[in-house]
Amino acid sequence: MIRTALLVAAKDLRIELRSRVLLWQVVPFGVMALLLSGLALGPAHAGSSSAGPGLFYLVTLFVALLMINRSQAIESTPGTRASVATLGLDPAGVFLGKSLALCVELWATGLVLLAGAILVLHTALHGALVALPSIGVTLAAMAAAGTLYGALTAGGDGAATLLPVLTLPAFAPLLIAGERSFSAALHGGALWEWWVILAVALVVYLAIGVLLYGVLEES
Amino acid sequence: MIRTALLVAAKDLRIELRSRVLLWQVVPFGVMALLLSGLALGPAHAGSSSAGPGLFYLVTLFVALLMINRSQAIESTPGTRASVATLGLDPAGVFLGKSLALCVELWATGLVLLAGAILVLHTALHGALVALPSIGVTLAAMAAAGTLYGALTAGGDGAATLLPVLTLPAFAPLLIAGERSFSAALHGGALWEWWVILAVALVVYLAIGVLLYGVLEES
Amino acid sequence: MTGDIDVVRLRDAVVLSNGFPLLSGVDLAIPSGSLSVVTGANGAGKTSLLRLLAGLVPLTSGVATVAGIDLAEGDLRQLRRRVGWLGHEGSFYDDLSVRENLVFAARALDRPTGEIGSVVERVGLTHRIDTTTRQLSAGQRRRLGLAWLLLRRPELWLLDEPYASLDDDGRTFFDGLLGDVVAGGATVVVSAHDPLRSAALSPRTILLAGGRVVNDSQ
Amino acid sequence: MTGDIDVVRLRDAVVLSNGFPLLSGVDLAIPSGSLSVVTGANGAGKTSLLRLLAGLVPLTSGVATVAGIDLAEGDLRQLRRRVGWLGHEGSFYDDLSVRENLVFAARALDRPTGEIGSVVERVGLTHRIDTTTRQLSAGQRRRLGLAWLLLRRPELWLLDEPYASLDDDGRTFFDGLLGDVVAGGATVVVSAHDPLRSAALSPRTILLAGGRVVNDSQ
Amino acid sequence: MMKQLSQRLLGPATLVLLGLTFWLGLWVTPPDRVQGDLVRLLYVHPAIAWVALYVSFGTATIASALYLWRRTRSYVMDRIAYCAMEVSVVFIVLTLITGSIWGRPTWGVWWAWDARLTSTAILGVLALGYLALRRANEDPALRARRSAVFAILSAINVPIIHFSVQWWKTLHQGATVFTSSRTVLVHGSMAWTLLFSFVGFTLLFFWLLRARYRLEVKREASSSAQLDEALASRRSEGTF
Ligand code: HEM
Ligand SMILES: Nc1ncnc2c1ncn2[C@@H]1O[C@H](COP(=O)(O)OP(=O)(O)OP(=O)(O)O)[C@@H](O)[C@H]1O
Ligand SMILES: Nc1ncnc2c1ncn2[C@@H]1O[C@H](COP(=O)(O)OP(=O)(O)OP(=O)(O)O)[C@@H](O)[C@H]1O
Ligand SMILES: [Mg+2]
Ligand SMILES: [Mg+2]
Repeated sequence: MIRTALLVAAKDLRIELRSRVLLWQVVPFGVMALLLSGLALGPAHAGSSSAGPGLFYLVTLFVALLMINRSQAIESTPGTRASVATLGLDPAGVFLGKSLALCVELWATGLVLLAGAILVLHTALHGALVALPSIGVTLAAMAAAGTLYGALTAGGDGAATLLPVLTLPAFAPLLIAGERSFSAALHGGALWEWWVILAVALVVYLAIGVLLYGVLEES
Repeated sequence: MIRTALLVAAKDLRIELRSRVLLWQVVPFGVMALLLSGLALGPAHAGSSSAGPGLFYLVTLFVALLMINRSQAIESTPGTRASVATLGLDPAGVFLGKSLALCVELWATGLVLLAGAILVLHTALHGALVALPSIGVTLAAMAAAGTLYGALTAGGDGAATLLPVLTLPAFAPLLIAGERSFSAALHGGALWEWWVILAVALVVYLAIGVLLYGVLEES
Repeated sequence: MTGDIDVVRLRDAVVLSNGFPLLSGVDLAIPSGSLSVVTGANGAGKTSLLRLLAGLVPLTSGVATVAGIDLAEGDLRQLRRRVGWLGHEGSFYDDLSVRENLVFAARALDRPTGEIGSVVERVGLTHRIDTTTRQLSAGQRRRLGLAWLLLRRPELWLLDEPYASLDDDGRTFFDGLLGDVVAGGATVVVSAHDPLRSAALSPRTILLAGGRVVNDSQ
Repeated sequence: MTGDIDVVRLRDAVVLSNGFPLLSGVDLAIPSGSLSVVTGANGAGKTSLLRLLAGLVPLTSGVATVAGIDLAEGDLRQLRRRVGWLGHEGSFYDDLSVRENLVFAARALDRPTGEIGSVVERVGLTHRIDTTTRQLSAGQRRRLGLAWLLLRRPELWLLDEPYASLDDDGRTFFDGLLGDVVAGGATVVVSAHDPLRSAALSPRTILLAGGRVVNDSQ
Repeated sequence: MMKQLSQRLLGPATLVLLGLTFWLGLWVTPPDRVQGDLVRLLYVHPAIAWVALYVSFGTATIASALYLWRRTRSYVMDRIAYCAMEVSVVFIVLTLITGSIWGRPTWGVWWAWDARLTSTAILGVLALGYLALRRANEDPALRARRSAVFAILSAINVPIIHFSVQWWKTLHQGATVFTSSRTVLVHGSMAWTLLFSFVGFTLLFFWLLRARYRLEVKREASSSAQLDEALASRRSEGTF
């Protein structure tokens, strides 16, 4: 399982490095969206640092959707699916591998966006650093959930548009918990309980993925 | 030109009706995004109706991105591009037709989202009705700009991810003007100037599209 | 109809893609109303040559005129209107049915939609006329591609491996069609790995290797 | 190896797609170590039959066992590991090079990556080994598909129109390969519109029409 | 015999109980001191919400789990899950509507960023997502597996909704009917009416579920009749 996971993760990351979609397209999109959200809400709301965590996560969410989409698109050219299916890879390993690659990419993007939030939304640097571990866990949970939901929608027509509908509600609790723990890090407050919720979510998604990913794959 | 436009618009709308991507996938996505934005910003911000127009446009923006993406995806299966290219359709007509179809779809989605904003974000019904024409123009301008940028990014790898990067900056002025005129409709204020800006933007995008769409198409 | 006698005229035509020469200097003249078959090993450049002639890839250097239009400077859209293209993946709007795709093409070309029934009949897709294109089998897609061309009646037919995935009937029909087309004065350039079957057709054979012409039966 | 003598055993196999019967009741038994060619008109159901055998489309009704695994109830993943599939679009990870794709396959199958060089040599892609798959020509993709299969050495080879877009050399190589594979005890089912060329091969011919077997040379 | 009888009685029992609820709720029970006649929504909204969350979503989830478990795997389970989820959409929408109607006079707004309200709306989107997912997958086995997994993943939301009132301490009414001490905080005729409404709406759910299930079976049967025709016409292809 672990070998398959590493193999798949390496393959996904190599494809990303090759095509540079992340560097050139997703990250600028995130930064742009951050600026626009600030604009759309008007100076009164955006400037107030209490909106910072919310906006940060909202933008991260949309960026994550793009990346999940891409992570599935790699697998779903007509021929690829059939050829790779006949390799008979261990589904649990594929799930872990794709989650891992997605997680690494999300972390990289998250760091850039966090820097953006500090610069653009006046989020306090110190608070952001304190929030870093919780952000890491939130993004990891998003990667696992995203991979799961990505497989759920793979192959069908209009997968690219079905994915966000199914994924967004699943991300809602993650988003809330992440936002609250970020806010707590900024303004003081209990960090522990959110941490626990996030860690539990991560473990639950990983467990479900390892157990059920095979069931989701196209037969 | 007009004949081609109608032909292309009818084709795009028929494909949408056939696949129901809009109804089943994009609209729920918009509703979900509205709910989540409200959540991410927390009750304090979301409840205050001054955030209503901003959130409405922010969500519309993301929905529009999905729809532009889909509008281009229709044209870009490997064979389609070549076969259709050899029909030698008038590019100005293609541009107008695709914009028209996109505009109709955006209007339909916009109405649903507006209803959502009224219910969920406590946007005043009366103000929303006053803002309706300006929303209509903003969405039309988005459709035109989106079609233009869609063609710009078509065909290359990772079109789905390149598109937002290019489109977002172009949408920024529309977003601001739309938001301001919506706010003005809600809280009183000068409607005229924003109206003029939006109408000018629409005309400019249409003009550029009619003149330059042919240049953008893959040679 | 062009004023030229040669529909295609290439001199030292080079096509680069990411720095790799798909075509490395092709000299070729194809007279109007002729039938030519382009052959060569895999990767020799057959598809690239046909795509160049259809105006689907840009010319990097050299001189190329197709149907009287200069590929480097002329109006490519004008050119594309006059050529017909049948590719490896002859696909159209996947979500539309056979009929809807052809109606779209007919409208776009200002042709009466009444012809569609008979064209579909000729390519043997009548029983699938309301099937979504996505659901067609490989050969049926190819046949739809032929129907699309029959409707368009272009001046220059560029067909990339038309035999592939057609069944016996399909190939016989196709050979007959080629004969008619050439007899009607249009020009046909086909890429193929097999020789054409019909004894009635005696095409010129152009052999490519390494992105240029190495042998020409003419 | 299976305990069975027949690698494929279908009784009244029906496959529906959106209510349309791709296969309308196929009865077929294919013994291990044999070579069969499936033919039939466009849309007869050749591709569908091969996809069924590869575990890529679900059986709707009837009984089907492939390599000892029941298609309705058995472990399809287990089955897929034992079959090799070469489709109309033999595509892999488009952004990876020929070598990287094969390394991925080898690692996934716990095969030494040392074989790759010789496999690529055999299919004649050595000069393109570091080219991105996306940039390969149609025939080169087909050859990469063969390399992928050579690396996997499956028990049951399912090849959908393997001749299409292969050049003459490629076909000769392919016929030789088929001979070796069958001699090695594996089973091969090929769909084709042309008869196989090699005189040394005398395959059984299964004729499909309307989604079922209408003639069987055996 | 018993089964038939209970099935035959399901419809009438539903009608009687709901009729009783409305009669008691509208005419017999007294208006509330604080809420006035608005309190009568108490006999509609909580019961509908209960059905939406626990009865219908629960049915769909359990049926899905039973489908995924190899020993109980059958399309019956898949069909039950599907039909229950469809009915669930209706009840979630009704919950939102009755809640909004209640919220307007009591909170002064149709909607608030309350955790329970938002999570209920999200559950609605999830249920719609379930239906969309079914549409997007055509192969019955794959569709059944995928939608079962999705239903189970979505069910995580139900406890969140339930505990949201405690966790976030927000606007929405805390537990009144089912408190942890299991003592009902209302009395007399109100308690009876409440009981009838819960049982009545629960029966209504099963009635709707049964009707929907039968329709689904009929649809599948008619498509299997079409199948023979489709097979015949397919077989005749190419044999001229
Ligand atoms: C759109 C607005 C509303 C929504 C979406 C909504 C949703 C719900 C849900 C999902 C439940 C079931 C919770 C559970 O059993 O775990 C519930 C129960 C209940 N709701 Fe609402 N509600 C709304 C508005 C209101 C309003 C305005 C009131 C009264 C002022 C109200 C009073 C109650 C009561 C009394 C219960 C039963 C509580 C219990 O015993 O647990 N709701 N609601
Ligand atoms: N960017 C690139 N780098 C390297 N090689 C490339 C690149 N793009 C294309 N090629 C090569 O160019 C050739 C393209 O040839 P083309 O598709 O025209 O061949 P063909 O004659 O149609 O072959 P087939 O018979 O296989 O269809 C192939 O050898 C391909 O590998
Ligand atoms: N949903 C559908 N409705 C109607 N017809 C369908 C549907 N799905 C597939 N078909 C038909 O089923 C057949 C599929 O056949 P298949 O692809 O197996 O043919 P084939 O023998 O491989 O043909 P070819 O030689 O063209 O490759 C085609 O006739 C296709 O039109
Ligand atoms: Mg080629
Ligand atoms: Mg086929």
